[in-house]
Amino acid sequence: MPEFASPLAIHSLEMRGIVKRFPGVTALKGVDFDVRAGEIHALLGENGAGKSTLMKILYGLYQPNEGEILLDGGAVSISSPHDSISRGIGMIHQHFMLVPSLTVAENVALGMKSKRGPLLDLKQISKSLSELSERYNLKIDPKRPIWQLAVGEQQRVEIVRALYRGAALLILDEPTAVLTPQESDHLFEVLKQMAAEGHTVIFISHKLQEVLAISSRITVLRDGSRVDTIAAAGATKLSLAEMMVGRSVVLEYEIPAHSGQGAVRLRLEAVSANSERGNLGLRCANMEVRGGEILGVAGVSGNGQHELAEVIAGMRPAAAGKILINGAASTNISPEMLRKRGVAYIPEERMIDGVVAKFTVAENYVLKTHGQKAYARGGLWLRMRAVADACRQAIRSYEIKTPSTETPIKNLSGGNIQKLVLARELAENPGVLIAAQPTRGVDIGATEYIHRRLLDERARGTAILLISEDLDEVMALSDRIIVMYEGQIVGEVARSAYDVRHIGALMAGVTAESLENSA
Amino acid sequence: QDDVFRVAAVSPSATNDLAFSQSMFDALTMLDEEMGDAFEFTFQEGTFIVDDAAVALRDWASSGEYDLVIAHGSQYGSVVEELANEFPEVAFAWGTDVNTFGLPNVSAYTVAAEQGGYINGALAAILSETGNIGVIGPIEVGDAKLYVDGFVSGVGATDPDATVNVTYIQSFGDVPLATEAATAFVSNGADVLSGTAQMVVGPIGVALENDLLWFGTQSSQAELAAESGVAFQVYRWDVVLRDLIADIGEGTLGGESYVLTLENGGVEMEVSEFTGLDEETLATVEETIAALSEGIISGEIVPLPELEATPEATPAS
Amino acid sequence: MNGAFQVRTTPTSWFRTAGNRLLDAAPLLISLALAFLIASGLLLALNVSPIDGFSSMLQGAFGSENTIAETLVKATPMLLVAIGICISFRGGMINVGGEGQMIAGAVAGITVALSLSTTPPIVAVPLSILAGFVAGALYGGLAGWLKAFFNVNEILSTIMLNAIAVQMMNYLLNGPLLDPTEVGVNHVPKTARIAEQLQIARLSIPLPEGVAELFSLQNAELFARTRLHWGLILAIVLAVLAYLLLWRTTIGYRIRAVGENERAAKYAGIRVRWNMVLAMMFAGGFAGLAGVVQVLGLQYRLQTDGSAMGFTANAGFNGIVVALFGGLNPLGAIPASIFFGGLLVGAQKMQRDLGVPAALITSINGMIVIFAVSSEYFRAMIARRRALGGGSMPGTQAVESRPKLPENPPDVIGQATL
Amino acid sequence: MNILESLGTVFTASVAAATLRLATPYLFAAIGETFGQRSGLLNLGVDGIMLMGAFFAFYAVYATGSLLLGLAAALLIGALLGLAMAFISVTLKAKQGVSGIGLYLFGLGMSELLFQTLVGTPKSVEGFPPIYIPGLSDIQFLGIGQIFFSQNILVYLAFLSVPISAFIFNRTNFGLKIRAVGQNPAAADAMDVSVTRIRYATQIIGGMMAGLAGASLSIALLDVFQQNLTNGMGFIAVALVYFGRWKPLGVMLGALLFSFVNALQLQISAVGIQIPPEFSTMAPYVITIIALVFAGKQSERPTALTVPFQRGE
Ligand SMILES: Nc1ncnc2c1ncn2[C@@H]1O[C@H](COP(=O)(O)OP(=O)(O)OP(=O)(O)O)[C@@H](O)[C@H]1O
Ligand SMILES: Nc1ncnc2c1ncn2[C@@H]1O[C@H](COP(=O)(O)OP(=O)(O)OP(=O)(O)O)[C@@H](O)[C@H]1O
Ligand SMILES: [Mg+2]
Ligand SMILES: [Mg+2]
Repeated sequence: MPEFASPLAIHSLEMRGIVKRFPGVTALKGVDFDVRAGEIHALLGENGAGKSTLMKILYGLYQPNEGEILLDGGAVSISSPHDSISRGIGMIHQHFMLVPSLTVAENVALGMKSKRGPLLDLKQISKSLSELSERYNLKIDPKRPIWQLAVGEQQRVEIVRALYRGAALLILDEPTAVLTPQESDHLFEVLKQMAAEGHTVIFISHKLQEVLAISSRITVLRDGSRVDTIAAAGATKLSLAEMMVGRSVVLEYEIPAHSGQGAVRLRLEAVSANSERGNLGLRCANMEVRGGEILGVAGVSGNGQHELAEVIAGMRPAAAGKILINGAASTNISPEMLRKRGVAYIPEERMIDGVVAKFTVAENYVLKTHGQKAYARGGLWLRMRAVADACRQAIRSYEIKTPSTETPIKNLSGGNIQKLVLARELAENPGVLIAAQPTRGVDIGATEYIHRRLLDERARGTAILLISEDLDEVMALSDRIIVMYEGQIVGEVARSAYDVRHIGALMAGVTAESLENSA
Repeated sequence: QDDVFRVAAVSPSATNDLAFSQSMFDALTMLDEEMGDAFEFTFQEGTFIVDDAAVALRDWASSGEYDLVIAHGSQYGSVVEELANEFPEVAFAWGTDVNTFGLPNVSAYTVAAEQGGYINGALAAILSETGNIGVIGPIEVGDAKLYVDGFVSGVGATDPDATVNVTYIQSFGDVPLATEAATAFVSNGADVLSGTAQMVVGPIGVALENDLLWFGTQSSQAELAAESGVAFQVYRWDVVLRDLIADIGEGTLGGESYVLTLENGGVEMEVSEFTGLDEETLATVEETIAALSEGIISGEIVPLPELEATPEATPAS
Repeated sequence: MNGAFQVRTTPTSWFRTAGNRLLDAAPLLISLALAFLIASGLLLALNVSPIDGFSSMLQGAFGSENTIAETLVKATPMLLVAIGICISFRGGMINVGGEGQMIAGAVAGITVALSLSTTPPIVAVPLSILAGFVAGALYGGLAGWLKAFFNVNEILSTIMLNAIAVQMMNYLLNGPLLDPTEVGVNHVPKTARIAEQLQIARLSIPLPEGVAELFSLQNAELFARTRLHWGLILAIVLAVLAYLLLWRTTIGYRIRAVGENERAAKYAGIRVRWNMVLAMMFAGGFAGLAGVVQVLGLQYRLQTDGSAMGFTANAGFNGIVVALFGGLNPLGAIPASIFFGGLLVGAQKMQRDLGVPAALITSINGMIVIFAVSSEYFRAMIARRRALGGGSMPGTQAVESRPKLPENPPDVIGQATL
Repeated sequence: MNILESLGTVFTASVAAATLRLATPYLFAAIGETFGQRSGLLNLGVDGIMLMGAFFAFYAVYATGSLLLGLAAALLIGALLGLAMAFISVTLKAKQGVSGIGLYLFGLGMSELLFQTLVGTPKSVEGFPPIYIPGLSDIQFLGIGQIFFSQNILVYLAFLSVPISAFIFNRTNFGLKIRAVGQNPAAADAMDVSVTRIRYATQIIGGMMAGLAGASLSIALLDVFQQNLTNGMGFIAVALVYFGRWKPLGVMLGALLFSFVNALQLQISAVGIQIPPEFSTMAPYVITIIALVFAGKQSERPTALTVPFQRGE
């Protein structure tokens, strides 16, 4: 008899004619949606299509303006997470619902009855957590505080917590956006196992091949309405993409081989840097990026890519080593100096490092350049019209969806926020571009667009460091790939030698040598 | 203009502070009871904010309804000066200070607090067994300073070996701090306490708790101090007010500066009716008060010689 | 709140917003009415007629030329402080140190004014005022510096610095700055009175022919023979300038960016720590101005009763309330300061006329503040209803939780904390 | 006298005892405020609640002579005002700084108004007596007896509240919810924790503690009530929460430091050492700041402090 709650069975769940209005937008325009016990049901759609909203309604975070929810045939009202949780519905949110300062066990204990009355019962919880992570082979350490965990680990915590709470129906909003192939594959194993045990899984994603890989049925939303629900069998990436976007889209890129001749724009010599956790997050990194070249950085999240990006961008002091931009020593100089030397940076956490959430689109567009003559008379008096015009220009050429230049940027979808950041960073024709997770959680349309822009930059002769946990992306775009593991660069692969298994192995910590030997 | 004498007064603290503001409020109430329909007064209390007092005073002055406008607090001086110039037909009185700004419609009043201070100090020196006495003051200004200095010199004159320590807690209202100041004295062997300003309600409690002796000033604190209380210097502003009412009645709006003294009865030594002292000690207390008052009035005793040095007010008529 | 990039409004939309403005005002008025209702209960309990009470309150606030002047006089220092508060809060610095900064400004200002008594006013007055601003800025900057470089919470440091400033003032007024004529043992701790010509001039507005008669004013100049002084004009002008500073200049842009999101600001090449200090220096500077203006325009000398209140009239704290009611927008602070000025002055009048205890007034003011600030909720509800075209729940704004919030969440400032 | 002697006369057991007494009201109030802030609520009205608590405790004792009724009265009014504050900042989502100042003004005025109408002039009451624990209280060594075993019950309660609150924060479900709600209300909400209920609870606890703080003045330490009895202690208490970085122990250290310097400066003038009083009065404030400059920098700030919670809608 396991300590944790055993799943309450859900045989069928149906949402009928769901309508949800927000100020300005109608997010859902009468959506029908249904899932059956034991199926993995994928929910597809572009940014702002309404996926998260539909699921938040199912989980009781939002209230629908119209429509009803039927559980096992009977109409139910789900007015708060309390109702959904007690009915066996669990949700893993796009932005994790974890308290950073608390430990894993504490996060799981949060909001649950304790066997010891008012007192916390972390021992018992830790015990059952280990049991669960055994059973689904999801490694977690109950005693670690969340802020110390990499995104992938945090997601495991979310899943285990849902299971611990006896979720029969599990909703995952863009779970793989932050995972590596290995992690994703592993997640799919877990999901399949759960489905096999009779759980129901709803699964939101922008990545078509994985949707095809694991789901039994697929529902596609397009701006607030359901396009269709189809069986995964027989569907293709292209057909799905066109259903989502409503037009045909390009999924493969033609990349002219790199001459390897361009001047070295970015050079790292034995650079080390500390991580939030205090230890050396980046260890003795050496690399060169030439103009007109894209250097891809592959690796499981939390293996030093974050530190690598930040130390180059001047957001994190280098503990040791040298950074050279166009040959000029640029170690530990201010972000502003770096900007002047032509370094641009697309940060991983767009809402934290990339933009000021409450500022308008226009204000964010000039975040780095507001002091320049073009935008400020005498570096002091802002030229409103100039700023607005420049921003409107960018909105047009980068196809950013926004009501106006005056909208607070937080009201844009991440994809559009990301496009604005891109526009801002490329505005100054940088010589070096660090792109960290440029398409995380961004839909196909936007992803395609961002990729094309990166390639244009490459063609322009920019040296690009592309850091991504999406291996397909790295392989699609980069001329070379370096792989990071535990803060070190453990291998470099030339485009000619790309091979998922090989790179995946390096990412998992298998050393290049041992690979040679095994080969 | 009817024959009712109307007074308006503004004061910083509350009228129930057992101290500065209450002394004026009590005086006005007393006159009100005496004169009945012939007298009325409005009182704005709790006006620590000088600007608020300015508004009140201007309001009264401009209304022309009041025969006398009183600014009871030395911080109101500048305001009075300005208004008196602007409303020459209105009679102003302010204190505690001696400065009439040379204006014919301003009376200044103050109190020779050092006199009662001296007597209290002498009594303290006599009654103290440990020869260790503590005094709690607010900030080193005005009648508070006079009282404390007088008290100290009274102790010195009576028992040169007695030690008297003074703590100015830099606040008129901080009861908790004043209380700990008193406790600090006690733990260092003081067996007699005194103090001035409204925060002394705390120290009085300390005196009670450790059955020490308490000497007060400004208003009578006999009831609160109960058996600890010995003697209190009480300000009798009604003495000044009577003069003012008379003068104003005769058409003199001011120009004089009044000082409450033992002589003119403006300073009154009250022996606590609740005191725990035994009969003959009480007798000595009364005798000492009588004798010292005598001496001070006659000028044999000068509580604060340094005061003489400084130009002071002409004694009240 | 991004005053900058205003979208141009068509006449029709202007009318709509005008209508909405009215709707927005309703909750405030209703809640104020509620506050007064409760206050009426208290008055009745002290058997005072509420009607008399509030009519004399209104009288005392806006009833006559003079009371209006007094209301504006009361508003002036609160407005100056509030301007600074707007800037510091926008910069993410919760400045509770207005009282101390006012004192710093006053002390510096009067020192200069006294030492320049012979120099021509055109030089001396601006110099004294500048001294006040600088001193306040330094004192405020101190708290900013402690926060930026030693991570000393500014709420804590400013509360402590208030107490320290008071003691400094007491010390100076008892010694170095003591009025030379205050020789007695029982001296009153005050500076000498500043020279006539260095006092900020009283403000009166010449009226066109006949107007005075029309409104039966005793003299042809409005506000003549009142205490209204040019400090008010100074404050209003500065409010406009501060608005421009915040939303039209790179300085304000940077301060706001740092306040909203330190990391993004840092990445954008903005010097975060310096801008923290700068925000506090502005806050302190304007509070310092409030201090020096009180001295040069009203009291003509600095005097202490041992506490701050006697001199600052609590403007250092009330300024915070004013700023928040003004929506942390210097322009909004102008009406807000006048409202509170009227409230405070009128309440005093009520105490005088009806002889109610000062304490009652204090507690009524407290309730009015609470009710007024609570009404925001209903305003937001109406605004949201409008946006949704009817229906749905009340609430301020959507908070779909984003990736973990930056350390000092924007909302702390945006939803105007303290 | 020379330095060493004066040191001897200055650092006495009675100073230590005074420190504990002075710290008591700050402790009650600051620990209470810590509950609120940990859950994301700033209450600047502490001083107002303290004053009301002080008056109600005083009046209950004055009228009935029962100390327990006094405590009950303080707790009750504290709870009520806490509830009011919760309604204003949680349900009505009012700007917490302003509503706090409003509450302060209300308490300041109302306590004095009631005092004037019900009591009149300051009267003293028979407050909690010091508890002498036979044996312990007589320990002469370092004045241990005087310092630790001769205080009144509320002093002990105040210091007891430190470990208790620490235990609640770290070892109980309630404490876990408080921390979660203060750090990431959305997450807590998604995990079926009622942000509203928790914040109401902490605010009411804070109110009751503030009420106790007032009572500790009016019926234990001073045994008297007067207009504005607390003289702004409540604001210092709020500052001490930041000093203690939201940890009960830290808050206690802050309260002790502040009170110690205060006791010291009183003792200094009590033994007749001449220092300009302005400077000695200034000392506690200066030293508190300096101490924080040298204190460690990391702190677990409740990220949602003063941010009203609003579910997705
Ligand atoms: N909290 C909110 N407040 C206002 N509007 C919202 C809110 N949440 C969603 N919307 C609106 O509803 C639409 C659907 O949003 P939703 O988050 O469901 O999109 P999505 O399909 O999850 O997009 P993404 O792929 O970016 O996650 C959005 O375009 C947005 O305009
Ligand atoms: N607080 C908000 N106010 C208004 N709209 C919001 C808010 N939060 C989210 N939205 C809307 O929700 C939609 C999707 O929100 P969501 O958080 O899913 O974006 P996202 O997933 O980061 O976008 P993307 O999928 O492109 O990365 C956005 O289009 C945005 O307009
Ligand atoms: Mg989404
Ligand atoms: Mg998304």
